Amino acid sequence: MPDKRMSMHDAIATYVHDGDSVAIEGFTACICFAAAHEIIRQHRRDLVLCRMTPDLVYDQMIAAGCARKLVFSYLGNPGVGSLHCVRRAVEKGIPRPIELEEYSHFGMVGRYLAGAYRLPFFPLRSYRGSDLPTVNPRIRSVDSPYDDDSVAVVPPLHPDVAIVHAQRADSDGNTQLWGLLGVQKEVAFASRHVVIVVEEIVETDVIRSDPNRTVIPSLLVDAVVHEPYGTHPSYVQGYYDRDNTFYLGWDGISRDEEATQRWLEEWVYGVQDRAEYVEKLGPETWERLEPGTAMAQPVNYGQYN
Amino acid sequence: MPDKRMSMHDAIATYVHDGDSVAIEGFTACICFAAAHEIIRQHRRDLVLCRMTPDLVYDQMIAAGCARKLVFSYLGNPGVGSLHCVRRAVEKGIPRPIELEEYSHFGMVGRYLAGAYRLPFFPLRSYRGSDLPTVNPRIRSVDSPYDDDSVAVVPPLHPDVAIVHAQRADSDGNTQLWGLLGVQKEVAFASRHVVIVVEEIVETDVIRSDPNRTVIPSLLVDAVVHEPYGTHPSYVQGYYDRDNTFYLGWDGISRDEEATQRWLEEWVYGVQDRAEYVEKLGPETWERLEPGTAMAQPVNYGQYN
Amino acid sequence: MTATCTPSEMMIVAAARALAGVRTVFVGVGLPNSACNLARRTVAPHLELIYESGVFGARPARLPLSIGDPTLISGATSVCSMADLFGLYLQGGRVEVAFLGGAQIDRFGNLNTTVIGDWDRPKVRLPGSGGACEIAINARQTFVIMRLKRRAFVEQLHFLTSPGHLGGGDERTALRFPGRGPQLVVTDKCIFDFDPTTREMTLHSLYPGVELAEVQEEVEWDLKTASEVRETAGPTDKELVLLREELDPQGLYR
Amino acid sequence: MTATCTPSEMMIVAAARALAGVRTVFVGVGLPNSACNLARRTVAPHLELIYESGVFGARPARLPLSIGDPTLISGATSVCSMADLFGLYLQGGRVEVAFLGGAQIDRFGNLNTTVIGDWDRPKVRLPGSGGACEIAINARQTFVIMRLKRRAFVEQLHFLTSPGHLGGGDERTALRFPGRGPQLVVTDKCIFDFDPTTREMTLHSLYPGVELAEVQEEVEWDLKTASEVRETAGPTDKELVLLREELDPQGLYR
Repeated sequence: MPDKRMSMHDAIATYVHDGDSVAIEGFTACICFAAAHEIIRQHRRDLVLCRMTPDLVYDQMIAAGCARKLVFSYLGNPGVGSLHCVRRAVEKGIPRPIELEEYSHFGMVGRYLAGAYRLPFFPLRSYRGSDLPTVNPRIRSVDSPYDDDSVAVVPPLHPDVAIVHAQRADSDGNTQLWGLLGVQKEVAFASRHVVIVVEEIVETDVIRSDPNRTVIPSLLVDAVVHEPYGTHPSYVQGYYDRDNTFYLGWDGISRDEEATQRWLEEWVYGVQDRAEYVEKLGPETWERLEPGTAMAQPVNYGQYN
Repeated sequence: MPDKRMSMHDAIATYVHDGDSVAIEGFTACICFAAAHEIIRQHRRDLVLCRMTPDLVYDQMIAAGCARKLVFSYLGNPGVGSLHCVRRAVEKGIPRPIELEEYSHFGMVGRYLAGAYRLPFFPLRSYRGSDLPTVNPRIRSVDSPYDDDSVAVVPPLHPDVAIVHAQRADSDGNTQLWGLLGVQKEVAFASRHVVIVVEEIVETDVIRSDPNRTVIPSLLVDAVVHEPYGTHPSYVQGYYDRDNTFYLGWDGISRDEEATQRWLEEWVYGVQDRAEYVEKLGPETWERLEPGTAMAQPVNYGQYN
Repeated sequence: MTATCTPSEMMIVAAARALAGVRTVFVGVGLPNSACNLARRTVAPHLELIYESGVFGARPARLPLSIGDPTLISGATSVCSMADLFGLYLQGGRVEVAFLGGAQIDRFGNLNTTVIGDWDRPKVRLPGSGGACEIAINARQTFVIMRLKRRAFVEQLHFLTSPGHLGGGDERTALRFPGRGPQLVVTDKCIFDFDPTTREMTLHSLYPGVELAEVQEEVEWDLKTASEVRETAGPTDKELVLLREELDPQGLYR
Repeated sequence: MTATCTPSEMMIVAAARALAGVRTVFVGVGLPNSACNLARRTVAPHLELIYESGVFGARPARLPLSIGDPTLISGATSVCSMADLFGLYLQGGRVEVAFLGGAQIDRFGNLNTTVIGDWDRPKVRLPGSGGACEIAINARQTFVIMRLKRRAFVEQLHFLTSPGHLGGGDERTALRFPGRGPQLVVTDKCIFDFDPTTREMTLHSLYPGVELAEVQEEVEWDLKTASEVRETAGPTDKELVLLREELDPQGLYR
């Protein structure tokens, strides 16, 4: 079995290039900040960032000047308010102007589905009566060949690279995910390259003991990065909690351009890798974010020989 | 929490009527023969039977004269050969002629998806160059609004009732399934009524301990039937094996119309319910079909309070 | 008998009552979330919460800050992909009521959550649609929760993100929208519903102590009112106790 | 050195060799299954089997009777819904090689698995497409395994279930088929490939001891042959030992 393990540094150096379209997905959960910070450290430029909810992860990358374009459906700090760095780029062109390609959530899901299913379009019941199609010509409609009904359609999205965080994978990249599934499966099947980042590397036997839990097969995977706590301030179900204090605190930091740059200096450029970031946050943070135990009830697949 | 438990007799009496379109799905696994036999015992007529692989379950219902039409994609005894009862109906009109509406596997999946997604059609890359559209006018095509590409489409399928077998559910109908998933989720969401049949009724806490394993939410479910061994000669992953001996033996029985009717007399009309069928098969059968244990490795969802 | 309460509490109570008998509600965090939890303890015992993050039947052990909070997953009935959530649950017609809000709303319940000013040269760039556009079209009905402010209840939206009744009348039916659109607008001063024919927003009831003039003051257009504008019944002691002692002990929404 | 073997064994060996270096194969039960297992032990160590039942990376502990056998699930790398299998794996372009068969095949590799006689008044009703129609269109390439019989290798199909090269030439490209179509036909007497220009089935090699005349005898149309028809190399001892002692000890496919 091929061993695809790599350091985050090497995975980013190998699979993320200036001008690439990059999708770091994960809906609230499993957002790989570790990969975003490494991309910032390696000074990638002119990226087309794809993500349903840009969240703090792209707010930081945009503040660092990595992106020329954003493909998205919701620009907010969930439960808190605005993404101030994105707003500065959109409203004032700081640090550089950014192009927006805007959808609704289901529209973004549909773009990934069309990409993953290799379809010319994906149909959905949305957008009619909305102004969104007037600012995004890629949102079109198709008539039903069965009656006088018609539906909106979106075109396939094929990111150059998807970076997908999950709980566990084997060294070949067979990946298991639980809790919120987001569009992790769809973005992986839609993308040209896939980098898997996990909290734990496990033996293939662990994966094979529960094949229904495998969301991404090794077949799609180019690199496997072992990066514990790699999603902070996001979270991984069963491993650590979302750092809501950080999300609330980012509102204050990100309102001020200089404070934002100082934060990037200290927490991104100022550390060598995720391990140093984790150590810098210190044990009290990880104690605070430690969840209790709630095990899934066992299931038997049975032995058939 | 509502308690939707019912006997198989009452579930069929309540939710399956003459002339209904009925989908008893399950790809090789989880095929609910118990429901089919009860439908035969209750002498339902003129049913439109929907199923990707009619299998022995519809071969028996068609031999019993329950159906006027078949909507399907593969008419075979898997790994064995023909479905002789279906062939007698199609080739000779015995016991009655049957109308065929024919698709490919992905076409049937697409029909359920369109139904479940409430779309006017589902697009897929199939059928071009094939004669299937010439014998099924429901298979059409749609042009892409983005380029000169075009794709085949199929219309939604909304069975009057879906009968879905699975490993376990709570009494409200929250259902968990593992092993082959087939189109069990899609057919449930596409159908007007849903009858769930399970090997085990469990406490809701068991379901809630592993929410990613829940394939069908109680929201869709009209009735929950507790019917151990309800799929024999099909199988339920981790509970019992497929009775391949029966599938091989059916080839001989079903070739002969009288032998088939004698079998129905003895094993369907001749027993009062599934419990009696299970007892009649005897302990040695169930020992023979007993699988070994292969537990899924545990996962932790974490406690967050 | 009626106890005194804050406008936020009154909003939560009013929204909760509107959920009487409802089985499935599509919900976000904040006030709507509290309203649903209150409804489950009072008028809608079988109410199940659906979150766009992919959660059905959540049993949160704490107040979630976001709709993706891990406390919504552990102990939930079902957690699915977003494709399934939007495709099978929402578009599949399984959502009875959805709560929506926005920066701007017009007289027909159309909503703007995208931008203040031009989309190309925005004065204020807002979050955008998220799931709101398809929710507004597919949910069987929607309830809007917004604080009453003149800059929010406007004559003309800067951008129409999520369709309400569009130009009014039967425009939704003409466009074959599966859902019936906005049925209720719950504010911190009053409750609006929509005229069955024109679909124009209509003042239904005023919270205790609120004057009609205050309401018109905060609405840009010439407001239609019901033949007789009633006073909204204040929260019962039971509702307030549940809210303050069980659902929102920290008083986040007081 | 070459050992004697049955036609079935020769078919399995020939099909296995054609999988050299392949990573993903879409497979059914029977001969193709044995061919894949043999290939994994010889020319394609990283070969992963994909079954239309929804299984990727199966590790069967016994010979499966059907593609939905529970022994294919326990210990597999991934088991998914049929929507995912056909949508993400097959149509998504992840299948390198797929095995197909049929009751009838024509000179361009088009297949009939639907009916003998008229579809409306069938002489023999066959199983139908199953997944074959979309497999024939989407798999990057397909290998056909069929016993050579004059009633099977026909001038004119009674029904075209699964498109091969259609009328030949570049008709597949004109229809924008993602896959390249049939590349090989493995029979119990010989192996055919397809002319790179006309896409017509062409005799590539004869099994040891088989005469050209026997082959033409079993083909309805006037058969094209390669400039020099070679003899297929018989199975090696290693191949036969693996096949007889490990993969098919009961000799089901002997």
